[in-house]
Amino acid sequence: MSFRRLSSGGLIDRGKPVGFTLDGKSYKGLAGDTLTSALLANDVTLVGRSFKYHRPRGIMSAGVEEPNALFTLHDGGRREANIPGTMVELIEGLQARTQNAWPSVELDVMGVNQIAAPFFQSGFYYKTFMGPSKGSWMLYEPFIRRAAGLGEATHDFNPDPDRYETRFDFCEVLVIGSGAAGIAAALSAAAGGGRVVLVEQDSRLGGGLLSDAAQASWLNDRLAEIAAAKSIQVRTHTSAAGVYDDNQVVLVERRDHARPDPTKGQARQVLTMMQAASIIYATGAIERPLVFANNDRPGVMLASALRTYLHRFGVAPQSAVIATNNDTAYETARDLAAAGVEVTVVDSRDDAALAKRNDFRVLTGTVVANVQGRRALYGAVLQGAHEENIRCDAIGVSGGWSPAVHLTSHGGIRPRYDAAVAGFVPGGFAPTHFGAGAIMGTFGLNAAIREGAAAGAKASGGTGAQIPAAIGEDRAYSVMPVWMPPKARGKAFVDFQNDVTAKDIKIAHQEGYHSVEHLKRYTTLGMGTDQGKTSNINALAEMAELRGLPLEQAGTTTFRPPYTGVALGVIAGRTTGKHFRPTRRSPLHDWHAANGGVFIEAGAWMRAWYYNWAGDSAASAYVKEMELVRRNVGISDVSTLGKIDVQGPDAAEFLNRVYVNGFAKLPVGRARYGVMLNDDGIVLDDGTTTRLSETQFYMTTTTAQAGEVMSWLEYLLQMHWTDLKVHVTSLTDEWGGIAVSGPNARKALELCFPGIDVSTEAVPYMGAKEFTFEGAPIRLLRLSFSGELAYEVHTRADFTTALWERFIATGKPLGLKPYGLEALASLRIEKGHVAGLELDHRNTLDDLGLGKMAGKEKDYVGKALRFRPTYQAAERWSLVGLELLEPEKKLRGGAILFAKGDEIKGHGRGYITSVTWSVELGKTIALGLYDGGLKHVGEEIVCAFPLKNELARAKIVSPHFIDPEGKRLHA
Amino acid sequence: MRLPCPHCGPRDYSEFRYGGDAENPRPKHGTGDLQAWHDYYFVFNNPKGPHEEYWQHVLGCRRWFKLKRNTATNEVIGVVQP
Amino acid sequence: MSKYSALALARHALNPDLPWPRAWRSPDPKPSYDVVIVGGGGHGLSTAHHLARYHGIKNVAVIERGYIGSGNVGRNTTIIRSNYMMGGDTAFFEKSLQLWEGLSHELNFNCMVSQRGQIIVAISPGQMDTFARRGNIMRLNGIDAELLDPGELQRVLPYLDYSKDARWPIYGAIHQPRAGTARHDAVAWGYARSADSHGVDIIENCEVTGFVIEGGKVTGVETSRGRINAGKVGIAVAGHTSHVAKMAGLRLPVESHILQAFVTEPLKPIVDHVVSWGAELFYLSQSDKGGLVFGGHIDGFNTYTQRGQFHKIQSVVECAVAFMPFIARIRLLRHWGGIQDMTPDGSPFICKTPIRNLYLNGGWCYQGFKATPASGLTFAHTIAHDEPHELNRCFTLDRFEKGNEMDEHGTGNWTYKQ
Amino acid sequence: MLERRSALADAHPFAWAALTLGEVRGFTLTQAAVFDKAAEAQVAAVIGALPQENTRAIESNGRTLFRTGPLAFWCVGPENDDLAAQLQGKAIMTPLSHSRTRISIEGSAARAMLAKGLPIDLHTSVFTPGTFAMTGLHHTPVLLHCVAEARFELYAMRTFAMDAWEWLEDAALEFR
Repeated sequence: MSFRRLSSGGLIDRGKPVGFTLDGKSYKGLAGDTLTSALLANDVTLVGRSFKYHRPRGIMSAGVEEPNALFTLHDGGRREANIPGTMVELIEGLQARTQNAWPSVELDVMGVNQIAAPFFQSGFYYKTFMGPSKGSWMLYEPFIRRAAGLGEATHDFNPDPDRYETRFDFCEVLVIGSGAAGIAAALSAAAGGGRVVLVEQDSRLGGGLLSDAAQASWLNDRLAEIAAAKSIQVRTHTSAAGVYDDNQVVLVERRDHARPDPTKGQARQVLTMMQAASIIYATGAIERPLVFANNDRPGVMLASALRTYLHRFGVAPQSAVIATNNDTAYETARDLAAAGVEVTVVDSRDDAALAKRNDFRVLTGTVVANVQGRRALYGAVLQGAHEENIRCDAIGVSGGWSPAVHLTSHGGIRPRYDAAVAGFVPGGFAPTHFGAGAIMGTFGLNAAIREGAAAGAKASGGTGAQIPAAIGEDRAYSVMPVWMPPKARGKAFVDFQNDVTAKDIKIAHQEGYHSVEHLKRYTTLGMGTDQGKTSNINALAEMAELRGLPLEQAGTTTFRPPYTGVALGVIAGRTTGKHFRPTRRSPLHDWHAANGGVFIEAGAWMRAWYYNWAGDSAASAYVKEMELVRRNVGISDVSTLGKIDVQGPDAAEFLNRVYVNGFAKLPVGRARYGVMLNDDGIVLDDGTTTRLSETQFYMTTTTAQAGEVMSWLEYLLQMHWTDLKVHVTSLTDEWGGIAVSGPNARKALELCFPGIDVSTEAVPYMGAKEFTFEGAPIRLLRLSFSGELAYEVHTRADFTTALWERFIATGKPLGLKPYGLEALASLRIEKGHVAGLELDHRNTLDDLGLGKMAGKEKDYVGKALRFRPTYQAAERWSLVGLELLEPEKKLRGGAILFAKGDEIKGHGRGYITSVTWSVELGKTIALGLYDGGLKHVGEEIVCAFPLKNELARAKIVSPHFIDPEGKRLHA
Repeated sequence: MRLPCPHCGPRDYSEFRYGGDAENPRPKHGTGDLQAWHDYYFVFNNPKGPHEEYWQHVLGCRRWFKLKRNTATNEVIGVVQP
Repeated sequence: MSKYSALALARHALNPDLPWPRAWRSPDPKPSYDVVIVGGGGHGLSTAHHLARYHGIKNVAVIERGYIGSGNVGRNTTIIRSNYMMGGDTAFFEKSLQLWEGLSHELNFNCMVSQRGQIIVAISPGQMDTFARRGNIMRLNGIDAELLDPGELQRVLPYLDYSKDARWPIYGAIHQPRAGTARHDAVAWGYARSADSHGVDIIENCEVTGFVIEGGKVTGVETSRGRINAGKVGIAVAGHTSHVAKMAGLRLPVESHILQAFVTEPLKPIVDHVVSWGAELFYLSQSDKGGLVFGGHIDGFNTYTQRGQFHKIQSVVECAVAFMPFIARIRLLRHWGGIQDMTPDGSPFICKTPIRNLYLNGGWCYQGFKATPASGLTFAHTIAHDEPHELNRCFTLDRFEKGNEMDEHGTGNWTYKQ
Repeated sequence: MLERRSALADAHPFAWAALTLGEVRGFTLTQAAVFDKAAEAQVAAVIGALPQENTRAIESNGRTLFRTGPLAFWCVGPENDDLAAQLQGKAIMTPLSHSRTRISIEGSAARAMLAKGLPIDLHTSVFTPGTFAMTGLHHTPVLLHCVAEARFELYAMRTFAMDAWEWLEDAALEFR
């Protein structure tokens, strides 16, 4: 029996027992316990095995810095690994498991590693596992991987059933940390009247004060004031994970203790992106362990942790040795002694005065050199002025304090070494950042309160408030660091979680891995889940001594966000699953869904891929739908096309500049196909633009490039051509579009729009007509993507469904039906219209056979760079049509093209972009790019698809497979 | 990062799209030879320090603006008035 | 160079007082070298190794502002692959992968080259076609590649979201079995140790402050530790290329952008491949130490700060959770940024410059790490012979004037979109 | 008359104690843009005072007016508002009534729910009645207008309206 629950004291409720299990064994804790305090209360001190050597490990701390006491919690989709028990609030039925040990932490077979330990010195894996042959690492890696890693994330890959939220928030003053300094800062800042947010990673406010019973009344009075202050918002269970540019602070709140119900929309964790006008860091300090032989034995704990377990949880050992090099540990000793613990203080400082004014034994000029006991310690071996062994249940160590500067360095300001503190303090602050308390190396309570109040005043730009002094006088703080371990047998650990010893650091030094980053990367120091909160300084200091440099010259380490681990789930929040990215729907979406339309994702859009009237798969349906258009008439949803309103006195001049072909003289009521280049001379987009009046144009773009083109036009007008009086507005959402295509397209229009003259005289090819039909404005454009007689009928979005249904109803006698994206894309291949994979930011006008469109005289965007030498080379890969010559075979997109007789290797002479079955020609056809392009019309080539070991012969033809002279368009 | 939209005021970075280097003067439309356009479009100062660049408040008012920002610190210096 | 081996380890294990030799010396700069390499990153050190070992040029200094490997060689997500389809790229990156395969032996330093395979998942039929084109080119150039249909993919990667709730469905994937990962720091240290053993001076904490140029010819560099004369000078400082080249009066088709990287807590093995997603740029693998290492797209605006925007962090993590939902409860341990050269077409430079005897290696965009061995080989050749190796002929500075861009992914000529 | 169909025709409005989600139909949204202040004055002459602040809407002759750009306005009037005709020739008029879906969000939880998606300061002391912001929700542009202390109108792009609605519904769950 070493640790036990005291009959009184602590902030736990002895009336409320809480049941939990560890490795299946049942225990009882109390409401207010953490997992580790409950385990100590049950005298469970061996809770894990170490990473590399599988040494027995216990509980070292009472906070976020815990390197050893890591557990796996829950199961199934809720399973999570590597959770520090010090941060787990005990809830009824909690299932915890120890890690990295088999079959159990008591007898872990991998413990044999300890025998081979000398082999596993730092960097050993860089020096071996290379033989016998080249690929040998692949033989060793599986074993290394299985040995490495800490906990197990999941067995079954079940998704996490819990819910996570993200939110934005704003405040004037953000105070991080709620110890004496943070509390004073918040109260003082609140006097400024602005919004003050006080965040605390622990389950309750108070920080270090919670481990100091003497300050209980001061704390309670302040908490009452905070509760009363309207402008202060308190967030417990909330850690500041990172500080980003312009004071965006990411806060993560844990709500597990409240047992949130995802089906009720309750989140397990909430991530707040806090935009703070100013930030006060009151993050305190973390006690450092001392480095000596076997300093990792269960029972060796931070002195401050013993004090926390005593005051917060009423848990203490029977007897303890407190090993220190500074003053704060005496408070722990005093409190433990008062609680009836048999205490001996071992102080490395040789100052007899220290011994006097205490009512417990103090041995000065003495250090703990080694530890007795393996799975649980039973004694300390002393060296120095007093060479003796002392029996004890616990060794509380205090190597001084490391200010928690992590967040302050996220902004790129490096910490500065302060010899008086024997630790790193913030290297400086941005104008809106402030620090108070232990983080500044201010360890006196009243000094911290004064510092906090001052920071609160500055941060809020107000006068601040007077904060009452804490109980008692500040004691002076002095520390005399000893970095090197005393000579003794046994491993002296620096980084407990990654099993990095003082010897490993010595080896890194011998081999020249001197810089802090080399040291960390070579030894893996500080790379564990605790991010080296307890180990960094001790390691840096040892390296500095080995190099014979003062610590400040040996460099510091950069702290990267997050301060503590953050579940990926809460960073993503609800932006996952079907909400991962927004879904864009055509005005006809609901009709397609209700009438046999099958959707396919096209960028953000959901588009009707095919309709089940034609078949039950795209492959079977699209041919029927193509036949419908080639032989009769079909309608298709083209609402996704980009549409842009271009208006103003200079609209024509503007379009004349952005399109390679002329638009200045386009007559009112006529449409024109246009192509745009980027400045670099590469094709940006194509589409048709209709002149509605002298000063108004209706532009359409491809679905894919709509957003890019809109921004591009705005950019040119707002940043460069400011002299042009033109205004552009996106109409993509305002207008729906219906393509009516096929020999019977005009009949379909006549049936749908009785009394409207749609004759070829009234609406010639590339003609446009505006009219109102039953209250709906209509823009009728005679354009064809399919190569048939075809129209695009545009109307306002809300009317589109009714108009579409009208076409379906009135077109019934003709046999009019809808056709989807697959057929649309295939029809255009037959016609040789470029799209999708042909417009891939690599092709020039000439590559696509559009060179002749460009105005010789006129200027247009991209003209200069279009004429770069290679872009004008005679032999370029340019657009061709292909006909499959071996019907039993397949053509596939992505096939590589070779000339007949070429050796089938290398990069070929081109590739296939798009393939379809041609209902017109009754064969498989394709579009592709081929070296020299149409110069090779009539030649037989080879299409290679080695991924499927396929070779197919094809013939190069014009890409205009059907109606090359365009009779049907003008019909 | 917060960027100063000239119309809407300071807004979160997520509302903006980057428009690239604004230090190279764009040749006037219809002027400039291949070399001039090459140097404008393909070659950059890319300074470690104050840098002029284009941004658009694309989820907001859709204003484009020229911003001066320190690339060594991400500190916004201000909107460059045309 | 004392040989590393299991035996050597045993010797040191049995005799704890036997000290290990330094991995590389820490010499003071000599007044003059035949070749000075500016930049002690993977590429600079690899170049020095190749110069000293294969070109007999041993009077070489590698000058590093901080500590070697402090740049992107120690900040990347450690992926190696050779799935390139542009003429000038395919052979170069395949050569690089072949050098990776022998690297641990070449350097007698275990770089933990793990050929666990890379699988890229397609979210549309069109994407499958572009993957097929790439895979076909690979196969036609003797590089391994295979297509996986959704069924095969689900057997290999059971943990992806194949459900109806997925925003984008899965149409299949392309797999390069020989692709994988390597231990990034080991690459810098291994090349340094080897170069050092062949007589190269590796000079850390020495910043280049200017170039000595006489009559259009470089003759040395000014540094924080004084002038160092040099017959030839090679720049290999990707991330800060413009910044350094400016000292030689050069303006380049390069902008500096931040690419962020992420690692989770260490876990027992769960992800056995390098897995990438076609929905948005996203790639993830599990390190031998157990952490899930992943990354995405650049933040997308010029910066030299190594701090990323949280908005970008979110969008990358959203990819992770949407793509492999089981990951939600795993905790992010660290994220960091590297400053990367971005070029208009996404391809690098290994070439001569307008200044005689000054050579440039940079513009690596996303592919610096995987290119490290071949980059050193071809840059060393270019410096030694004053003309490019056949593998880096296309990586020239004048390709934009000529219209010879190498836009591997068809993103278009925008540095910040590449 | 052809029947109008809203993008939210299949959505399910709800009214809970803390939160009400619905759609406002039957309005006319017209964009008016000019090239200089003189032309702006002409517009004012027709429709009355124009808002001078970029972040506050004003009510004028039965219309709500937003200054959406240095020289551009959104005018939200009753159904069949013929503003476009009235201003023909005086300004560049672009009818946008079908472009935006108008979602009403009301209740004590409205601000907390919106804060989950909008990167703007929605505190009652900052986003007061009359205030509006053009910002982003779930990667898409929206205009949020604070109509009253606890009532907001969100103008979402029509083609993203259902997506925004589903996002809001999900965000609202915890306030049921």
